[in-house]
Amino acid sequence: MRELTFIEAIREAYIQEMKLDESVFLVGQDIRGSIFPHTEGLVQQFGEDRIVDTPLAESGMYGLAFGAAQEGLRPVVDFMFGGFTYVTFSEVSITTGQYHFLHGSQQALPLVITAAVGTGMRLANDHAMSVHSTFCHHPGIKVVMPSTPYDAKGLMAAAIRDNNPVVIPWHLGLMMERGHVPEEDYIIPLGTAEVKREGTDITVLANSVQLKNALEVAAKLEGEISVEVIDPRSFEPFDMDTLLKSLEKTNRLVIVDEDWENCGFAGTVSARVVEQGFDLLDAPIIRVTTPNMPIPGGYMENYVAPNPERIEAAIREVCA
Amino acid sequence: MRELTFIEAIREAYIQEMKLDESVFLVGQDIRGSIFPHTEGLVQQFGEDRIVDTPLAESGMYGLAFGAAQEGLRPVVDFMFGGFTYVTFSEVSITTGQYHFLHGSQQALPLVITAAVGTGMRLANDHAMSVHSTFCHHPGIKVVMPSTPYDAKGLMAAAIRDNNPVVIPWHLGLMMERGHVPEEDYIIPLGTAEVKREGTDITVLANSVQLKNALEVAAKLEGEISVEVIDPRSFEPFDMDTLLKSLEKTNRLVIVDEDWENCGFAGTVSARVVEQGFDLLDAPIIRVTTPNMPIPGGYMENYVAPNPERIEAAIREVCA
Amino acid sequence: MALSKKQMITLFTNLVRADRFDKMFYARMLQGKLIGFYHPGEGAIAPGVAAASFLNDDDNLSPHHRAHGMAHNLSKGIDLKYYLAEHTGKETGCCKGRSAFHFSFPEKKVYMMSGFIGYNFAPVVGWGFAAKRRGQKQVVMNCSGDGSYGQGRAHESMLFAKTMNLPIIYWCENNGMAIHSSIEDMHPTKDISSLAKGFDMPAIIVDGQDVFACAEVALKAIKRARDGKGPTFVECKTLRFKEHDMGTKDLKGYRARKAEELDPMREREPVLLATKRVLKDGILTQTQIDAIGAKADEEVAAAEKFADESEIATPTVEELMAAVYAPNA
Amino acid sequence: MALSKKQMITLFTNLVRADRFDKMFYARMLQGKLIGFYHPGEGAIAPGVAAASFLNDDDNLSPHHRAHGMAHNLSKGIDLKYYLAEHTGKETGCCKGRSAFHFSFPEKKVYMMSGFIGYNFAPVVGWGFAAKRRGQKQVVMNCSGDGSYGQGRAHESMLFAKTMNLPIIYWCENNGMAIHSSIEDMHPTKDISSLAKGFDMPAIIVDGQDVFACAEVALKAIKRARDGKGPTFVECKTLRFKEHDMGTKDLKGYRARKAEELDPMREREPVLLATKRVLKDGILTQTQIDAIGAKADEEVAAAEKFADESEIATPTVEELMAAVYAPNA
Ligand SMILES: Cc1ncc(C[n+]2csc(CCOP(=O)(O)OP(=O)(O)O)c2C)c(N)n1
Ligand SMILES: Cc1ncc(C[n+]2csc(CCOP(=O)(O)OP(=O)(O)O)c2C)c(N)n1
Ligand SMILES: [Mg+2]
Ligand SMILES: [Mg+2]
Repeated sequence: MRELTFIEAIREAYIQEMKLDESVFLVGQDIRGSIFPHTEGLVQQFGEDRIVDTPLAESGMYGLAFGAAQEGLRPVVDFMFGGFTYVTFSEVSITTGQYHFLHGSQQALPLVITAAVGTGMRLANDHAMSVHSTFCHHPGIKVVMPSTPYDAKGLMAAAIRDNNPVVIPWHLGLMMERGHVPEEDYIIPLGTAEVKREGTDITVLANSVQLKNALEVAAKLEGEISVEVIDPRSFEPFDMDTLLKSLEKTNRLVIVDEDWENCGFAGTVSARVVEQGFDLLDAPIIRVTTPNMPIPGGYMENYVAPNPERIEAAIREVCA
Repeated sequence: MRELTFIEAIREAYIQEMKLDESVFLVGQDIRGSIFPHTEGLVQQFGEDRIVDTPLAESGMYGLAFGAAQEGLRPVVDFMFGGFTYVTFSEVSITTGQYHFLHGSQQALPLVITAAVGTGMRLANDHAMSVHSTFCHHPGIKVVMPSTPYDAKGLMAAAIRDNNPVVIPWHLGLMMERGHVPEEDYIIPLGTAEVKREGTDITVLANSVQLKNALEVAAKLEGEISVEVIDPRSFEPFDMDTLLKSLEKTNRLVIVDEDWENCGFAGTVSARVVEQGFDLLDAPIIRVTTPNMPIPGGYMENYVAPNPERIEAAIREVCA
Repeated sequence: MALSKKQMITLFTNLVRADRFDKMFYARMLQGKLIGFYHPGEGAIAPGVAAASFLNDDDNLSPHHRAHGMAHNLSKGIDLKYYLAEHTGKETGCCKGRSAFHFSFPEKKVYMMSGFIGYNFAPVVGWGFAAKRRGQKQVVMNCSGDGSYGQGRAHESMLFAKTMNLPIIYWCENNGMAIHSSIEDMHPTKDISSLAKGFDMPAIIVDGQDVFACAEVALKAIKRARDGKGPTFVECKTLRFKEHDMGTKDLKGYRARKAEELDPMREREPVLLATKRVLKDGILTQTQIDAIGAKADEEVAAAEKFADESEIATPTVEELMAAVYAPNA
Repeated sequence: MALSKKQMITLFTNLVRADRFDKMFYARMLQGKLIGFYHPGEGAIAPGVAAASFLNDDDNLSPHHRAHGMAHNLSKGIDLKYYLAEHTGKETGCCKGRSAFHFSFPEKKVYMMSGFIGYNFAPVVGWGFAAKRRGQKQVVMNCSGDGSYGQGRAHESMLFAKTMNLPIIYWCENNGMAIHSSIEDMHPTKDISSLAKGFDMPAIIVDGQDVFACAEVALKAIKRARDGKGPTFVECKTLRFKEHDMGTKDLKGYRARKAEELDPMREREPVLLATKRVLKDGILTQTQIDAIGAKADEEVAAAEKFADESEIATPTVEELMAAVYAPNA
């Protein structure tokens, strides 16, 4: 089985989709020189017209993508770090999310927003923050996040082919993870969760780097507590069916998410489960999230973000 | 008892605080001419140095407030409409929220962000959206929202005196509501909810214009279902004690909030109640929110946002 | 570029039409027969007509929000009855009655408006990029007010346009005001177009009350863009006769605008000036002018009839939810 | 404004100190003894020294991010040992070890840095506003790179500064690059300072390798601001010898920067040039210069000792949560 790193898998999705469709192109800052390896060598292969570097100006950069999408092109716009989307936020959130719907569903807006996110490099709040909850909050935008090289390629390809704006942040902590990635072209439909490990005592919903942590804890608890681990992969649309089906078996839920607790993805899932599957629950749903503080860049990063110890403690608490 | 409109009550808080403290000033666009009546006549009273109109440039405008707060002044910055905060979002969310904490809690950042929000005027998504969930998501910023003229004066005064950034949006649908407002100076401590109507069968948590709707429904159901209605008043910090105490009595909860369902305030409260008070619940918590679509400006605005019919239906469902 | 007789008639006709539509909207708003906002256009409709009358269908247009871009849109060949229907919340509206006062005519490359002043500056970069990439000589007409140039987005947009040599026209309709703020208080130089110097972008200043003068400049800037010579900044010095938007007081700073200020403006009303000119130059006779007015009135009446007879849009929440995302084939 | 001997010695001393600190940070980063990023300053430290050496304690300073503002901060009289401690995650750090590479010295009116390039442009408006309101002639020194002027925030800031006549100096440290991008590809004019023309703001261009030339210009701009004459744009043409940040390749566009490009740069190394000058002008002897170097080395060694001997900051989550909000009296 061929293995690629996570970031190589994203790169392969770019190459695949750019070859399949002339209208696909990448735009960002310093992507020709490849700040991160997913754009390595692409300008040599596809030329400066399709690998577009812009001035240091996020509104102009995003405007290039947004306007090009209205003109029928299919841009992937790379913000480098997720927090930088906030520099042009009225555009990336409201103007983007409302374009199709508010204007009478006349025209699609096929574009992909991508960026690195996540703790682990001690870069502090503005470089380390998550952005998926923020984008989920704003209607009209799909939001997905891969946790394996296989999913990275498949979700990125699906995002590029989707006729809607899709935000796909990727976690720096996964960049160099290796895994099986088929050479042939495939997609993972947006909105499909995956059971990454089967279990019977409790369900843990965890994404991105936290999926890794959750799987590690599940393996550790084997024999003691049987943990089913689900990766949502897509936050919006969210695959509620897969989660509810799992809860029918386990009746217990822990949600792990690196985004902040307040108005975050984990809270939304918890509230939806309570609304739609209250009778399935034998115990409170516990969330393991980043507490509501600006993410510190110092050594405290290790224990402020969710980690295996906190996940294990939550599982034990729910199963007690 | 002296009555004022909601917007006059905000204006009275401005006047009171500006008289008490020379460092308080207002900054915004066209506030001297008073787009909304809360700044009516203030420039004549306090002069152009304290009622500051700026060019049409939100980063510059907010920067004026932010920098002035670092310099020991106490600005109130008026964004006109809540959505316009998104135009300078990296500043209002991340840079603001992290300033005190990330830089070692050396210096306070006392500033108030205010703006009109809310449906009812058919202004569509970018003018009608709520912003409180978005600000709650970003740590380091307090977020409050008054529902009565009395609370409007008291919360605004408290926000201005607080040593932290406070976002205080006000709902256009309340602008001309009248109510008792004492002439003397008072504050409502940030982080205190209020039981606005006592009841025994179910608790309804509702804020701003939706509090009015909830109280209307509670009155209608009197004799049939005894509804306790709580106004959080403050989203961050949130007064969990008052809510849990109510649930000890009612064991049922409906949360009404005009913000979007996905990653909104209502979901957070639901998840926290499940974590902290699961055993108190006799029925699922149901949320009445704006569904995840860009807010339409046409006639559908009436039934897309929460309204008394939807609140009543939710109460009946939880009590069934 | 001297205008042909035909071009002058087109401009005059569009100007009269824009004027009648603006007056109809103003009157309907007073009668409670429009939803959302209305920002009256009186005094300021000439630049929009000039900017859009000679664009091709496949040129991009971002209309200025004043008079809700009606001068621009009708000049681009858009039938405004669908906009009136939208503005009255009807199913037949251009946005299916969902948007109140927004619009979208993608078949004419008028994609949208948004409530954020300055929103236009970002997407025009993408339209210009796409036009350059296609190499079919399309241009992008980017219209907005003096106030909008306060936004940093304007800077980024001009930076991209000049650096990438994009075919974008920065068409500034400078009425000297933004809500209550007067430009003397809010901008440090006499002319907004001084901003173009920062980017070494050519700039032209023109009398915004004179639709023909504006059109000559527009044609020049359009030609430059089509010829691959990049962006041009055009500043049309125009006027605002009425309040910023209906319901807001008409102030300058915090004092009511005075008759002494407003009265002389009215002598520079664009239809008045254009009428004098076409008569003087023998382009149109009074009879022809009257016919143009009558036809515009008919068009306006037909639009009102269409809107009034259309059904109010009341889709279900489920139907709306199903419309949030574009389908995938 | 000719510099006094004393001023020249101050500048020379600060330049040497900045150079040693930058080299120490570079070396420590290679050894894994710093956390977060480091953006090496080699070649580009003169403008920061010049900008900050003659500011008063109550003048505001926003340092450029290159060399993490160390040239600026030490010239403002800040003891960098607290910054090194911060950058190593220690409790004694200026931000209590929470921020990795950020800083804050409010007692010297250096409030912050942020990860958003261009973040400085907004708050400086408020500092200028406050300074003007107090009327005590404080000034605001606003330092950032050529790249940062791509941000629309720069436009808004200059618009406010010029319109409100604020005492802000736009101090652009133009090294011709932003990460891999070269300014010729990303800016349409030869000089970034052409942007000042848009606002009718005076602009000065100066050799950024010559700390004395920069300081003369800084003093001129500071005087203008103190005298209530408003903002000035200063463009220091400087150089970057090393990669953008450690770990990122050193490219121009997408090709490696060549020796032919880099070698001649090194001849314009600011300490080298300054040394020649002070010797030539008889400001300092070689012995004195050696003593300054030795003292700088001691200072660097002491900072390292302080940081290395400090405890790693590991407060509990509860302690951190308690520090999110400022207390109310
Ligand atoms: C981002 C943003 N800030 C503020 C407003 C409020 N606003 C609406 S129109 C307007 C003035 C626009 O002035 P200008 O661009 O000159 O156009 P004019 O109305 O004068 O024709 C303002 C401040 C807004 N809609 N969006
Ligand atoms: C808003 C934002 N966009 C992009 C970046 C990534 N970035 C960090 S430094 C930099 C280049 C800065 O260039 P310049 O201002 O010229 O300073 P220099 O590094 O050349 O000294 C970029 C693009 C960022 N940190 N913030
Ligand atoms: Mg105007
Ligand atoms: Mg640079």
